[in-house]
Amino acid sequence: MSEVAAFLAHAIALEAEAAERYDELADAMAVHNNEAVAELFRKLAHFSRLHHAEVKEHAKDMVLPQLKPWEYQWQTAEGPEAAPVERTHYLMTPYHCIHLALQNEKRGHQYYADISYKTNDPEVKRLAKEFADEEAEHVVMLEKWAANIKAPEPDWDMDLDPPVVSD
Amino acid sequence: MSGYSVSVALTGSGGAGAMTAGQILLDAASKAGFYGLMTRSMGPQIRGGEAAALLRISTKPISSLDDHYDLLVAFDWGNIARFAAELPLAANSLVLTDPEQGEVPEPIAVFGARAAELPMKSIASGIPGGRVNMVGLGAAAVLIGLPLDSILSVLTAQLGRKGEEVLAAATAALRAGAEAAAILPSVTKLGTAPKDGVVRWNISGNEAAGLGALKGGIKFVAAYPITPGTEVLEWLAPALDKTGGALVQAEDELASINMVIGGSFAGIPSATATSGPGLALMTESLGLAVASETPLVVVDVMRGGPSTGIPTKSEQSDLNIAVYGLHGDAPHLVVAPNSISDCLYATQWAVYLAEALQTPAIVLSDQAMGQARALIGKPAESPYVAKRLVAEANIENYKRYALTASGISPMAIPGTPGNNYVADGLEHNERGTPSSQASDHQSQLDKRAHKLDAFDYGDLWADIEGDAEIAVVTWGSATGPVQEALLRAKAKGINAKMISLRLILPIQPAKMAAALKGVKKVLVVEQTHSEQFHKFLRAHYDLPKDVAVISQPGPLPIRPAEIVNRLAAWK
Amino acid sequence: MSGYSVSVALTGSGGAGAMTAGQILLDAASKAGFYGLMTRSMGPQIRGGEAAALLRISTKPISSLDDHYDLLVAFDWGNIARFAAELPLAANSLVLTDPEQGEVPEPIAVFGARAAELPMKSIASGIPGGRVNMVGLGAAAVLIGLPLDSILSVLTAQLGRKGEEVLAAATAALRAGAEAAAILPSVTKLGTAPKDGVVRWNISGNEAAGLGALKGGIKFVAAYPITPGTEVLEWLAPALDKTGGALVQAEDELASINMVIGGSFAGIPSATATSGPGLALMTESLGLAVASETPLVVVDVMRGGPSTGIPTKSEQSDLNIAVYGLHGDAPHLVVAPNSISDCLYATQWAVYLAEALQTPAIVLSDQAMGQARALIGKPAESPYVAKRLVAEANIENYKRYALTASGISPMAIPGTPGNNYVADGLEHNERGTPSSQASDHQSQLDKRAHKLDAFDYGDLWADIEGDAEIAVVTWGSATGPVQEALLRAKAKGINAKMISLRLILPIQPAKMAAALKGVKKVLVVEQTHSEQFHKFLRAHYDLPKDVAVISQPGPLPIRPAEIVNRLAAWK
Amino acid sequence: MTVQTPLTHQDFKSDVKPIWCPGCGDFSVLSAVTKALAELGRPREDIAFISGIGCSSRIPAYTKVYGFHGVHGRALAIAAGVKLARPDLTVLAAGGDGDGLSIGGNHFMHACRRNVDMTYIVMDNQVYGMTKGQASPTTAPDWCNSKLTPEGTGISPVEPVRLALAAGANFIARGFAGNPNEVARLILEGINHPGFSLIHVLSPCVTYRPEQRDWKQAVHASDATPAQLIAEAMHRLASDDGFTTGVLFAGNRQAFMPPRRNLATIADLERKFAS
Amino acid sequence: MTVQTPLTHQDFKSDVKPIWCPGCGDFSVLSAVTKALAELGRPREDIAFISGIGCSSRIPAYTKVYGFHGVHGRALAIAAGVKLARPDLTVLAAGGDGDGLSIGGNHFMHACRRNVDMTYIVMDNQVYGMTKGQASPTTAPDWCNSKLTPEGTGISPVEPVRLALAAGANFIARGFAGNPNEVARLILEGINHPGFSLIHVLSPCVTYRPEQRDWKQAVHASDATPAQLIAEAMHRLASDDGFTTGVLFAGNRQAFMPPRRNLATIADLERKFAS
Ligand SMILES: Cc1ncc(C[n+]2csc(CCOP(=O)(O)OP(=O)(O)O)c2C)c(N)n1
Ligand SMILES: Cc1ncc(C[n+]2csc(CCOP(=O)(O)OP(=O)(O)O)c2C)c(N)n1
Ligand code: SF4
Ligand code: SF4
Ligand SMILES: [Mg+2]
Ligand SMILES: [Mg+2]
Repeated sequence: MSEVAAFLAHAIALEAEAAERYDELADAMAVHNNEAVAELFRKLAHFSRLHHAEVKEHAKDMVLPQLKPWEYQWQTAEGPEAAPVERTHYLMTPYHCIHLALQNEKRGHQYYADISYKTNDPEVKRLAKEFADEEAEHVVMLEKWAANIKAPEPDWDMDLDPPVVSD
Repeated sequence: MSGYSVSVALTGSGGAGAMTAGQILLDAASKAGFYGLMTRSMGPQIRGGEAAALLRISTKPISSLDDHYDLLVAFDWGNIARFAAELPLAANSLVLTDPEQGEVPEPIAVFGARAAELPMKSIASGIPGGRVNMVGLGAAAVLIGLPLDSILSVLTAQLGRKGEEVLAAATAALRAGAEAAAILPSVTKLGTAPKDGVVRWNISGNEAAGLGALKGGIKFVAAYPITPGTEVLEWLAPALDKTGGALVQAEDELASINMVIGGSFAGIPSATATSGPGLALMTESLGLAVASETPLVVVDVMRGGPSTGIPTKSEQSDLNIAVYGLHGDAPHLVVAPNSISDCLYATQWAVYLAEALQTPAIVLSDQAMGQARALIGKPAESPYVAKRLVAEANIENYKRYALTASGISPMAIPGTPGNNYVADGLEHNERGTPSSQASDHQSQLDKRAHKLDAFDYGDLWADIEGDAEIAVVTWGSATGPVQEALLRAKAKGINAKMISLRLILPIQPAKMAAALKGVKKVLVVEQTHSEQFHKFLRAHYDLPKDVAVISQPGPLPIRPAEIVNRLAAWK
Repeated sequence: MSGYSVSVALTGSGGAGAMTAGQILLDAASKAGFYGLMTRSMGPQIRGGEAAALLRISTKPISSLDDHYDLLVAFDWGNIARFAAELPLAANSLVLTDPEQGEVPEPIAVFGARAAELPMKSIASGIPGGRVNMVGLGAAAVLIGLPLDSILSVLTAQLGRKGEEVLAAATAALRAGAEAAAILPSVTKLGTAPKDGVVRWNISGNEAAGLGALKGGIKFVAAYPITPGTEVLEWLAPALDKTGGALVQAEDELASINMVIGGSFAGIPSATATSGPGLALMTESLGLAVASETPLVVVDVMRGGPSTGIPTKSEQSDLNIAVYGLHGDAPHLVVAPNSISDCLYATQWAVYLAEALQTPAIVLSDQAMGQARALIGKPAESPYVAKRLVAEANIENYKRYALTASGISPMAIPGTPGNNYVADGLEHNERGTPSSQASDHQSQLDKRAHKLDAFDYGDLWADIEGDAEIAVVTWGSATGPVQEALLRAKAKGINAKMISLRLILPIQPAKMAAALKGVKKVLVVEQTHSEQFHKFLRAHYDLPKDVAVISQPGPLPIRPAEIVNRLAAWK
Repeated sequence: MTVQTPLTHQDFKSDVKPIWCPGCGDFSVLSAVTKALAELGRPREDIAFISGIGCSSRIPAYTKVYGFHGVHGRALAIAAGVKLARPDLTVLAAGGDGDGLSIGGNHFMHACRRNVDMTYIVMDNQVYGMTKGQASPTTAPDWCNSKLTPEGTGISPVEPVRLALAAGANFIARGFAGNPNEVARLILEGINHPGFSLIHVLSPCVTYRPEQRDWKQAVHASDATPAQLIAEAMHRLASDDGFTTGVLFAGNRQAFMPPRRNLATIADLERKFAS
Repeated sequence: MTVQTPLTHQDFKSDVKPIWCPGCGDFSVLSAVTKALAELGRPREDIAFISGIGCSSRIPAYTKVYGFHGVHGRALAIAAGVKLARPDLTVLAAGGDGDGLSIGGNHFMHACRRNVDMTYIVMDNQVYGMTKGQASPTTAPDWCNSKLTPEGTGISPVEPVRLALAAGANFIARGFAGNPNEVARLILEGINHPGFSLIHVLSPCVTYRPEQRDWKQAVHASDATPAQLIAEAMHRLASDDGFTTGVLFAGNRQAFMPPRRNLATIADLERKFAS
């Protein structure tokens, strides 16, 4: 990727996808009465939105390419920081939540690090490096956070009650 | 409230284990020699939704939930507003809450019951592997006076195979809850368990219906899953497999009912189970079963309607479609169990009747009976088993639809030499050849109506209790509250007779007239919005002038107090 | 018999052309200024089966077949036993037979009518291209006093394009028959045709229902063919195509009713037509229309039941399924035309009601009206056209199922900005979001029942004629014989009131009470085996103590004489 | 013991006279069925013949075996019920293109998939005969003689054999009513092949599709041996003109039949409820 | 006149919170639908989204367009009615493998054949989620976790895309919920392709089929350009493993839509009755 605009368009989408996914997960947890994790996801969504705003700020005077969702050039199926839906569980604990976020941030870091390594465009290289560093900070922060959370009991996902049927 | 029972609700969400705790409590009550009943109410989420286990434990067999819960143990308050209406509390009820979960929310607070706090979550977290529901369960047991031993023995039986550790954790949590309960305000306590020597069964209405079908002789089931009928099938699938029968999952209800018709035509007693939307899809082919005189049984576990409605809640509003839902003049059987144990008897009887009368029988159960579990005395054996009037081999000029005195014609089963015939849903003559002649139509219509009308259904057509100038006429799961209400009314000096119809179709005018002899006033009790049962009674029976109706749609159950009040007001 | 009409039956098999002759006779009667009615009866063969054209020609508008045929012209006797019961003859009736076809067979001879011979076949064979049915037709015209000119002009109009030769042959055969008739015994003759200046329509009930649907505003029809509903569709298919609408043939009735739901949801008044078996398949989705408040119209042209039954014969036995056939509490509309011309009015009204009330309407027609052709005065215009209460654009916080005073909520039509919502068959709150709460269920059940109950149906709910202490309560195609019977009874000094219900659902208790005021005795007249209408009346209305019932299944029509006799016996 | 003389195809004809129009292809199918049954050699009482509603669906009454003339579209479901409940019977089903592919399409698809051992004869005349000539799922889009679709349906027809293959049928053959002896052979092969067998028979409706009298010229026998692999059959059918007769596919999937076991008594099951 | 800013996919999400289990693939399908609609660029009110009954069928309520949550199995019939009555609307339908292929199988087959211009998303999790995990028509025969078929169904699954091809669908694609952006593209292509489009989406049920979390490893994108001839598509699908994603077939049949004409008034028609 060699164009700054394209790079920023991706960065914006990356954060947007991450935030939306966190919102979605927060809602899902709330519906499943897992308020503690819902709140964490909301917080994570908030951070993603802050970053989203930051990146947008970078691009404010630029005309960005209007990419369709499937035109993004990630190596992954979704934006690198979007939490994989299938890695969630209604009984998941804050511990899982933070670790999930950590994985997301690590992928984010990897994404930017890759670009900064591979790109020939100096401006993109600079920005990618900057973003990668920022993601690295997030990783460190989340790692600290994770360290303070007690691991759940091994049977954290045990639900003695049967699933509900409806319709 | 009633003096011989205690009602407990356990609520919680997201894996708190309210249902499991309720289940253990019921099992323990059984172990300790009590009777009991448990229903449930749940949110729409597949997993982790809010759930309530609603129990009543008693020293006598019981047929209904009580008007109120004596004890509500709330593990948390997630979405409580959604089913607060199903959790009525009295002033002297106790709400046990976890202080971590905050204030008692408005929809519960309005009942004005007493409240007490128990830090269930923190107690549980102090125990390795400890779970909040076990803490609450321990407290509940102590509060209602259920021996802890009985719970421990259930735990041992159920958790034993999960290993020592799990069992130890549960036991510790249970004990911790029990200890903590010592300082809590008191709650109505259970009396002494009856030492009646009666073997207790712990069974749901849906399981009972499955068992009834099996005992009646059903060997082949084809079905399509639907809430709340699925559990009938879930019980039957392995049961049939083990006992030489078979259950097949069909592509839809049109297929399942026709597979059942095929199985029965082939000589094997056959059945299916469904709920309202599925029954609606079956009516065309039920007409075929009527016209072709093919016996079969459909268990309809009713849920809230119309349309997809409220799949997880109970209502009696499929009465109309069960009775009148077939096009043309299509006489058939409708049998309605009026208790969880009667789900067994009535279904078994329905199999017998369907086979004897070569006609389809609809068993109208409902979610309230089907998905509730009861502790009952082991049901007595019933003599009703499938016995079809079959044709011997090589009958000369065999007439499948011969006009006989009883209206029942010997049915040739494939494999029987010499009697091959073609069953037909077109109007036909005695041989089965299609005919549009007025005389054939008249005589076959007469025949099909007559065989049902002329049959002797004995006393089973209705359960009649008491004798008085007031009669409460009811059916199905509304019967339980009526029975309890009449007991209470009696205690207040109000006498009333109960007539609970088991045989909805065919109608029994002579028997009803006899049952209503001397009755001046009738109270009809049912769970529909449009008074379906009342209208049905008016259509087919002569009621006294003075008729009152309690007709309320689901999902709230009919409470005995409402009936008592109505009777008292009449007095 | 009646003094103002003559009844003629033309029978024959295997291409004898009885139906064609009947059709020409009816057209000619119309040309000559008479009123009339023609039904048919046919064997099961697809082609070449035995057929009877059953006509009554009259100087006044008529609503029913007569008790007997004055003239039976039998081209041959093929399989006559199959519908002899449909051909009642009186002692002074005349049976015109072809000597080549042998003796008058037993099932016809039993009536004891006069017989005369006419060698139709040999006369026909003497004329190049001559046909036996034209010979018979000529004779019949002369016998009943229908001017031959009128037949000739019909022939010219119909056969003209087939070429001179064909027309000449037909004319010659007709004249030959007419001449030969001169020496035959006389038959009741038609009076003078009324010169009332009324434009005559020649229309079948099924065509009238199609026209009613179109005039009511139906623009989209999805359907699956079934006897005897198909002709409604056959008329509508080109009619819709020409007037900017569309008819689509669906894969089955489950598809057709759901396509109709889709079309209506999308804002286009939509309908389907079917018969009993198809209606049975639609009931689940009719419940969806009720719950989702989607207007639509289903025309059910009833045939003999149960099951496949007697597809080509009439019966009123889908009353039960139409009224009660939906699972759950599912209030809806049931409208029943009571004459061929009312097939137009009632269907048009049903479209109007369904759209106004956002609910499904079932129109209960039957084979006797649907497949009969009548000569009637051109129907007056009716003011009823589809008008739905729709939501304007961009309503803030739009609630599709808002609780309103009338119970009717403005419906947002796709394409309307700002009001997107999801229609649902699950119980829901006002917005349409699924809810299993007791309060939402109660209020939406109330709403759906209330909107129907509160609506003003005006006088159209029933046709009421006369005033007396005896009332004949009836519906649908049974009304015609009742009307005729009451005229005859009056002539005998027996007064009776007729109440013919057009609006079957929702029930109209206040209006019925008013109609029954002063009535001491009620005679219920219907065409079912199990007294479906009588039971329906008992369930929902207060009838006087003294109730008698004439309830007879198809395929024989109810004859006026039977009703007169019953009334006379009561006197 | 008396020696049983083998039954002839006449012994499989009943004394009920068909209501079919003279010239209808269904007469030949009836003859093919009786011939196949005579060759099969099972007693009449061990055969169940199930149908739906339509001209073609009247066929069981004209044979002398146990039969069921059910409701429109459900023949295969009844037939499956018969076979699943009574595995000892030989089960045939028959009906029209409307009965089997329009209203009965779902059961068709699932019967192919479920692979219960039975033989289904679709008497295809590309029209609804019984109800006076409407278009069916096999009708060409430009056939304009139905009052319901006076401008033609505008919808591509389905090819039953292709659909059956995609849905998983285990034996697929096509025959032509004008060659009843070949149809008889196909039916017998279908009966003898395990699992669900489809016999698609082109059976002219002389009343509503008189042009089908010309089918005689169009049909041609398949010159290939039956495909045994789905992929191969798919490939062949992709270029089929709809008039190839013969066995088109003979798969080797096992027929579906729940086992019958006796592992417990009802009393054993009841003990689980005692607490 | 105010300038309309284009709607984003968020504008197509409603405020109703899904009841789906966290982790369910259906969340991603929802996201794909909203993204496709945003790219489509039509106003919300011009879209109708129809479903049946099942977990997946709850999807319309979570979008902000006109929707209909009908009864089990009938989504395609309602959707066809909407489009046939209102050709101006963009019509989507969605539902599960049970809704679409078991009880709804007949409408599926006939929708493919009828080729009304609409797009159908089958959210396939090879199980009945909503009713507690029974086998569906796409379930492997040896899956034993349903209480109704504790020994497995013993029945071969149908492959929806193959069936659709045999039945005549005009556009067939397969996607995987784990790649919602690709699914969005497929849906948009389906909408833009005339006639009936099937988007078969592998959408894991984490509750009853937790092993489907591993589908991520199994799916692979098709490397071929979409087949345009049925024969070619048949050939390719014959060897498909069920996990190939992308557009599998893009035919060129004309969409079905009865013409709307004004050739007569009702009064004109009435005149025919006057004699
Ligand atoms: C539920 C239902 N819908 C419609 C009908 C009317 N009907 C009877 S036979 C038939 C179609 C017959 O066509 P097909 O199956 O091709 O048989 P054919 O007469 O051509 O042999 C229809 C639509 C019915 N009997 N039942
Ligand atoms: C007529 C009818 N039969 C059965 C049901 C019960 N039912 C509801 S959803 C469902 C199956 C859902 O499976 P699927 O369509 O695969 O959706 P999923 O939940 O897996 O997304 C069934 C059988 C019903 N609602 N209506
Ligand atoms: S209408 Fe056609 S299919 Fe029916 S019997 Fe006549 S020729 Fe055969
Ligand atoms: S049960 Fe399965 S399909 Fe349903 S919401 Fe949960 S994960 Fe999704
Ligand atoms: Mg046909
Ligand atoms: Mg599924």
